Amino acid sequence: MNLSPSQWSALLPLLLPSVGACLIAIMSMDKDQVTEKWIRGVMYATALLAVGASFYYLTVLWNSGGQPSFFQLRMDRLAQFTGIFVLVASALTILQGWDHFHQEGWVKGETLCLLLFAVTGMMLFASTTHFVVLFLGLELFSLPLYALVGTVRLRPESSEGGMKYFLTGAVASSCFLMGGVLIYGLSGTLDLGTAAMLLRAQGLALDPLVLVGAALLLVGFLFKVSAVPFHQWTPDAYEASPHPIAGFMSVATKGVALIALLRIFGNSLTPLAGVGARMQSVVAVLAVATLVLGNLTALVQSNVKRMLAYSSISHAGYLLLGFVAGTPAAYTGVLYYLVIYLAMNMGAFGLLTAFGLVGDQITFDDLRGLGWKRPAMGIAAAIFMLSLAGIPPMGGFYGKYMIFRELVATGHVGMAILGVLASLVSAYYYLRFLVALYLQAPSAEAERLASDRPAVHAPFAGGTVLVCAAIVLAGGFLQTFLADGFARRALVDVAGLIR
Amino acid sequence: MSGLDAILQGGLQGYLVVALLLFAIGLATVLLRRTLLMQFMGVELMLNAANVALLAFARFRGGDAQAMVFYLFIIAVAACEAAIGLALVIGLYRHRDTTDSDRAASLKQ
Amino acid sequence: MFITFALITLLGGLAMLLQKNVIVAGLCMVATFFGVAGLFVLLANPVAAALQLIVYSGAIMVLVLFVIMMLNSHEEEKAQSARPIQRWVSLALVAALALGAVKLVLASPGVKALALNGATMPQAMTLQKVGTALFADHLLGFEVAGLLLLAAMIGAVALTKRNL
Amino acid sequence: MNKYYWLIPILPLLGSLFNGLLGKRAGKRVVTAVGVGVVFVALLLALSAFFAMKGTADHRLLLNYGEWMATGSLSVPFGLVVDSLSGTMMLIITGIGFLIHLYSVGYMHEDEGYARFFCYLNLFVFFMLTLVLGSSLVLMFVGWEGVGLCSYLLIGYFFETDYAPDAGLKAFLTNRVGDLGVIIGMMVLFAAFGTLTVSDLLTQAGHLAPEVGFGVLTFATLMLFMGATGKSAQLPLYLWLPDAMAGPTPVSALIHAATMVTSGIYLICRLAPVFTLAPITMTVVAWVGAATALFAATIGLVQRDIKKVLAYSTVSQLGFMFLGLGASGFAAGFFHVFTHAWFKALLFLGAGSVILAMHHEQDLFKMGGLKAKMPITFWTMLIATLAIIGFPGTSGFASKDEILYLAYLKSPALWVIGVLAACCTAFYMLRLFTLTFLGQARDHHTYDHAHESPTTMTLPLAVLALGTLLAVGLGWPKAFGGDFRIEAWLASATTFGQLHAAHGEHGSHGLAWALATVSTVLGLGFAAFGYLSYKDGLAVSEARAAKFPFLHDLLLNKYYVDEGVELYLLRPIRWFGNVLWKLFDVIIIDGVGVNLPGALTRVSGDFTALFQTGRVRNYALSMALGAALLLYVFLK
Amino acid sequence: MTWLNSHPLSFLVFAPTLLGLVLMALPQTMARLARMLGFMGALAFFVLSLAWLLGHGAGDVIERAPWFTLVGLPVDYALTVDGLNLWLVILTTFLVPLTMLGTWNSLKDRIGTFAALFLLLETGMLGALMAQDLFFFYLFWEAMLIPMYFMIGVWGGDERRYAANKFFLFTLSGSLLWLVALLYLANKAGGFNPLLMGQAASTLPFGVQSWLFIAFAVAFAIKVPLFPLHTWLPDAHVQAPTAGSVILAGVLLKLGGYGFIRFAIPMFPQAAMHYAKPIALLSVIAIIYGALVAMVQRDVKKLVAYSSVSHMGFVMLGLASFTVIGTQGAMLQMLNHGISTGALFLLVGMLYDRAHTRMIADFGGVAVKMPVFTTFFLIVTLSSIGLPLTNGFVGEFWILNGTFLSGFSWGRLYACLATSGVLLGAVYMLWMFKRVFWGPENKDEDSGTHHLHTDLNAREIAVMLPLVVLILWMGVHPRTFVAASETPVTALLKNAQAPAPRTFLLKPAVAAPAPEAHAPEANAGHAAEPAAHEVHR
Repeated sequence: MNLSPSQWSALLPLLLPSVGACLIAIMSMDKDQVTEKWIRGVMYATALLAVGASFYYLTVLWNSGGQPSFFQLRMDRLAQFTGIFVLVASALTILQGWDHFHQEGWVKGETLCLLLFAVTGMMLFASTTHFVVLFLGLELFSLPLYALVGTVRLRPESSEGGMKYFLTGAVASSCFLMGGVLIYGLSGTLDLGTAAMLLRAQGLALDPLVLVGAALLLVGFLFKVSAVPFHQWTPDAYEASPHPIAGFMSVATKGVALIALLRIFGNSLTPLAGVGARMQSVVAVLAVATLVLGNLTALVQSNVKRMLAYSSISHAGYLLLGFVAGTPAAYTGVLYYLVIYLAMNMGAFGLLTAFGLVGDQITFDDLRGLGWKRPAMGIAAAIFMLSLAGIPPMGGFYGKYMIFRELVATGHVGMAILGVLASLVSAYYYLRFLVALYLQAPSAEAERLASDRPAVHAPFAGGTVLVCAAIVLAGGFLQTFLADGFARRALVDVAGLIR
Repeated sequence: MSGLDAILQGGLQGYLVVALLLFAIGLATVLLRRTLLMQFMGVELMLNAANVALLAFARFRGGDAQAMVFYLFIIAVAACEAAIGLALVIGLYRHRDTTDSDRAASLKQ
Repeated sequence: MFITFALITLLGGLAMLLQKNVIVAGLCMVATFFGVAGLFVLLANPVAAALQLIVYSGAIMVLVLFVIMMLNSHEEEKAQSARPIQRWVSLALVAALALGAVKLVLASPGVKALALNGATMPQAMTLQKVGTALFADHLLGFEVAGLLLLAAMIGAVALTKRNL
Repeated sequence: MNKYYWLIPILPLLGSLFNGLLGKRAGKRVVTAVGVGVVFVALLLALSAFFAMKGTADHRLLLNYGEWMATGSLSVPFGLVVDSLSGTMMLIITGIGFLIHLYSVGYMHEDEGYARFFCYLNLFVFFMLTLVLGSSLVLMFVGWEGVGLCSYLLIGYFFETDYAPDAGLKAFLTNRVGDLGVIIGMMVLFAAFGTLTVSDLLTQAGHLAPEVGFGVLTFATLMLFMGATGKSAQLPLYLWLPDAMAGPTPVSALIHAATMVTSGIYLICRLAPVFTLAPITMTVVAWVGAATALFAATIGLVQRDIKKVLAYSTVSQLGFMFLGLGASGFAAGFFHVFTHAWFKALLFLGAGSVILAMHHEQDLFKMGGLKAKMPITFWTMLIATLAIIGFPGTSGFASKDEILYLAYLKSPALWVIGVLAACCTAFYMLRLFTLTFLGQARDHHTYDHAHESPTTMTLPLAVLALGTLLAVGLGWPKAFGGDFRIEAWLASATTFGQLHAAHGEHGSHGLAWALATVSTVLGLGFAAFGYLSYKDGLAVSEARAAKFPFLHDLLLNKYYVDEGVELYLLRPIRWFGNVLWKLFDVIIIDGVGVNLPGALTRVSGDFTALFQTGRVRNYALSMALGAALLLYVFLK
Repeated sequence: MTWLNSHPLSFLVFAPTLLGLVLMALPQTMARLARMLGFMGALAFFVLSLAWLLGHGAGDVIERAPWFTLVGLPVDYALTVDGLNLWLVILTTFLVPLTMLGTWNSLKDRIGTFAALFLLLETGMLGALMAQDLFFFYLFWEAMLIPMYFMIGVWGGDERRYAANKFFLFTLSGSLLWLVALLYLANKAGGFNPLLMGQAASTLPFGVQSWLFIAFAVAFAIKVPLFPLHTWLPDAHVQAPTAGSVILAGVLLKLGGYGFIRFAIPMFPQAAMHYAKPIALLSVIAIIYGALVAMVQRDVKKLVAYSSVSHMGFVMLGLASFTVIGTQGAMLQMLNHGISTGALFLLVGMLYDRAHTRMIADFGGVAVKMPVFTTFFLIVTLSSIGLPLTNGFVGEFWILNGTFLSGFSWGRLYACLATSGVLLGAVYMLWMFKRVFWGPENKDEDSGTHHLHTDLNAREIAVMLPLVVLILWMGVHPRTFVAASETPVTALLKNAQAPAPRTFLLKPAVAAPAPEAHAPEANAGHAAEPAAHEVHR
């Protein structure tokens, strides 16, 4: 079987990261990479190069407007959107990683190569409707992430977090698998799109086993989205993992899972009318639960990373509300929100690196007065937090705006009200971040510690933070470009993706 | 043939029931046992359950090779999960000197 | 025939679930795998049966047992606190799921139809068919599986290799 | 000439601004020149305006200076109206005002706040003129509040003392209570007539059939009268006036005797046609006036502070005026304003000169025998005293007896009360006079240093005395063969072209004679009684006080009204405020309404955090439960 | 330059932000320079606003262009200055430099950043005042919170964190719920243009309309603040630095009332009319309640804060009366409150800078030490208690009259009740004045009076003079400030079909002679309005 050049160029974006991963794996076989700085440099450069190249090919593909589909792959605009999304996230992660792992004193090539494998897996996961590839993609990005969470073995928490993530994740993917198998069994094909057609043709749309299958598939997705009650791994895993990885997980995993959910349930399975309706009613309930629980729990966190983790859970709630509305505009809103969310969260986690906060427990007290010490970072932090809280003119507001508007338009006024109340609560703990940064003077002994600790030097992390801040602001002022030019085209240009 | 003997005489239903029960047992292991390795085996059982169902369906679809291929991939995945999972268990054991998941609960709230 | 293997499978599973000693539990699981292999044979799928025995019983379980030995945590440790809620809720849930599963399987029209049509055409699964399918249709999957294994290996190394 | 009349009020304003801003630097001479000068020029202008008004056909001069606050259907022009009523009042203000300015030059000479004092005094003249000349109720209200402000500032003039500020505050707030009435009254009148311009108001009111809008007008007039009681210190709002004596004496004379306190009467005269349409209000006015007259007079009987005595007498005299108005004797009431302005100002200035001589000693019991020391003051005070006790032939006699006569026509009971009040007046005035000037000195130290006041002070005394004597010429009662000229003179203003006369001339000369004789004889009798009981020292009075300890105590403490108000009005209000703040605002609204939800959210957050046990089995279980939920929903 | 001529409003709105960002970029070492730059800039904006807006004459200044269409709904970039907001805009541009000057030395650290935030805040306020597209308006409405939050939180008093959070969340809660209503209506109207939304609203069933109105009203009422929703105000005011309090009282509160008259009432006339009574009732309660609570305060600043509650109650009452007089009164009262209370906060700040205490009990006999200061304080106090010839009187008198005339049955009663606010205002202000400034000098060592050494300096006098001039000007010639709003307000009430004023009909026994110029309106009113024919019972 041979591919046409165009197909190759479409395949390259997936190929390059994995190639880069293999290269890095080879490099990191060197024993004393800890001492040899240039090797580390080369590894990170390679990783960036791979990501960059893949990004380049994706943008070329996007601009060419081609949407090839070969093997079980569908490199349509949605897939390209996902690719760009994931690649940007990973690039930011790599840059922040350089600083963070140096602060941790744990610079390993494996980390990068696992990250790149995860990237490949995510792109696969979001660009196919064929269950085999879907499942393999899922595993290809889950397994490296399990490993990444536990990668910094110095800290006892790390392996515990990884273990929890792994066990829950394995259960979830088993359910996912079982669901897929059931649907295959009753339809006879492994491609979910075709399966849905066939099932409807055979009048098995409401066969109990089909419904069970769909439900189990949904479990797999919701676990990755970390929606209540499949969310409990999130805070532990985030706290255990290095900041950049936590940021990457919070952004990429969620995003990819949502896009896949959109592709599968919003598109492929639509022939099974009953499934779609049930999915929406379930998601409605879970979204509400997610909003309430995520926000309330985030309110009482004293550990910054856990707070961010719960906030990411609550954001999953907002994003799922978009699925409740289920209109094209709402899906556009979801994608738009994802873009801003990428910037906000990568930025927020990047801040921790930029502030040079390493160690197990990072509490709000560690942030005291940093806003004045590092003005640029402080302003960026203000932008992120206000945007997360959904205060205009930050980008986060527009995402919420679109989703809530569609909710109201589709008659879910009650949910919209609950949503705004939730974001009211969230405003409180985001403000707490700013209170710590600006409104509280550091305690005396904290000052003393800071004085004898060497000055924080995190140029890359700082850079990424500023970039993210710029993106968030851009989301606030160029909202049309992002929403219509990027998010909307990713949906609408795809043939019949939105029915 | 009616439900029950369909199961007993090894009709498709029988295999499916076995698969689902196996799945349930695996889940039960994860939920009830505290030893990480046991819970891990439970996961393996759940994967196996999926295999049983898959191949049963394949058989009743006239030996569908697609399913068989998928079965291969699942085995690969199972192996990978084994590798990662056991590595994590070992890592945890090195720090905590325990394989009891309830004792590895320092991350909470 | 079917009943035997099915019983072996399920009882093995149950035994594993209830077994206190981890090593024994592991062996029970091997038994389960054997049962499953038998079921595969009944399903006219010797290839799968073979793989089942080689990979699972041969590789994975041995790995698991190695680890068990290495960590010499044979007996389950004393529970810090009895968690009746966890236990009873889980039991109830699992029981419900199991019963529900049986009911659903019997209730599903699709399965019934399939059981009727499918039973008539016994076709043994051959390696050749698998091979063609694998390399003709599932090249991508094959590659990805390769990546997956590599990733898993690197992950495992990264997580455990001592002086890294 | 007309186009300069706006200067009449504005000049004092300018003077006040000058004294306020530059006075300190300019020095006392300039301040004097400006302060007194502007009032004098205003007086001259006022005279010319007055005669210009006399020249007009309907005795009215309407001057309009454009719009002030117009919106929607409401329009309030800056306008002055000079007619017989306001003209006379204007003359009183500028005239007596001028004299008192002159007097203050001497009286305040030592004070370092000289400039400030004249600033306030000029400002007062400005506001008073605005009140009198204002062409619309709102403009009058400007003056109304303004004079209140000035009296507040002047009472609190010695702000570094501890009593003056309280007195000032009390005065302003008590007045404010009345002002509420005025505002409400204005709102009602506006709703009723669609205008607040006096002339239109009166024109329309004048053409109303008596029974129309009875309720409305009664309400409106009652409200306005409430304002009047505040400004003119009638029951129940009289409380502030006695304390107002904390201010410098010229202030007491100008503001709290001659002019400001009479503005209540002026307001009612101004709106006479409206008030006549509300007979109920008139009765109320009469009774309140009578009651106040007697009430205040009785308190006056026993006070020791010379200015306090005069203050209470002022209150009771004002009561007489209201009695007159209430008996629809607008002219009579106003005539009493006129005469009272002279002799009461004279009394205060005399008292002031005495106080100055005694080195700010105000206690009657420490005075005595000053006749020899300060003759001018003595003689002028004598004239004033005779006038106020209504000695036959004096202006006081004329105005008071007219009032009593009308009161009798309205209801004999009123007359009786009036006469009683008059008797008390006679008594305490003689008491005051005797204790001050006659007998022998009781405090020799101060007595030895006592001396007659400088010319700037005695001259006004003389002029005022003259005025007191001549004032009678304006309205010798018809009953005694006089032509109650002022009535005809004011008719153009009070009965504003009304269809029905303010009151008919029933009754007869005989009756008038009888009443007058009775009241006069009684009055003189009490006067003599007062003289006899104090001519040689305090012994007699003290003995009497000992005989009726309770009564004496009651009067000495002014019926304990102040204490009552503090106890049963102010304290509860403050307490209520505290309750609202500490209980309602902080605890109920802010606590329960705002902070409680927040706290609840936190608590529930703590609760939800409990589910994050950290044990992976529990996580798996919650996932399994979630899956079960999904299955349930999907299969349902 | 041509761009400026065509987009004066855009310049006014966004220039402060640009300047503010520049100031923020300056290093801490150049803070003093930053402060000076900020002040100069603000002054320039004030001059420009005067020149452009007043020079422009009666006509409205309008900038409207489609901004963006976010998945379906168009949002306009629409700025307008017309009769309704002209003077509020100028008040804003006027107060900002004045406040900067007035609090020149009261802050010690990070003055540059403060000036920058101040300018950002100015953008927010001006934008909210000018925005003619509800989405646009909402943006500014929310964005305004951010600088204010930091101003309170960073430079505030001891309780500043609590106060700042309370201010932020309290306001946010209202506006978030309002956002839902906004989205609902926008979906119905297919856009955020107030006119379209109003038309769309009129087609909805009354129940929905009233819910929407309530959502709008609550959001605005919190800003005003109306009675039960006022508790954020005392904390915010007391904790905020002087400049913050001045702007908070001077402009931010106005946005609430402005929101009513600009959006809530025109968009939902029926609902507004239907809820006029509760609003008026709450206003009356606010007037009396605020006054009573202010009376017993021990902290001067808190007293002034509660007095704001009382004064803004008058504004809401005037708006609820649905008469031209009342509404105009409310418009004026907003300006009055901006000037008077702003001035009061400035004065309190000046006192605090010297004495480092605001407790009434710590003072006494201040008049001896600071005569000039006392004089200014007295004048401002008088304007705040509504003495005639000062601005306070005109507004309150109009509002009361308007309420009394209002076509609603409750008008007369409420007007009479509200009048007591005039008395209570005098009570708490003058009582405080007496205790702080009069009486014997407070001699003890740690008292506030003891720390007063200098009277106002030239800068502070320069700050106060314009305010005093305005106080008198607005009192003597209010037309200057309300003439512009007369027409729009009349039109507004006409469109809203407000009930005709209720007057007593007193029929003259014989025809009254032709009355003067203003009488006809009244009589015409009598003749025209059916409501007029019911005689007072």
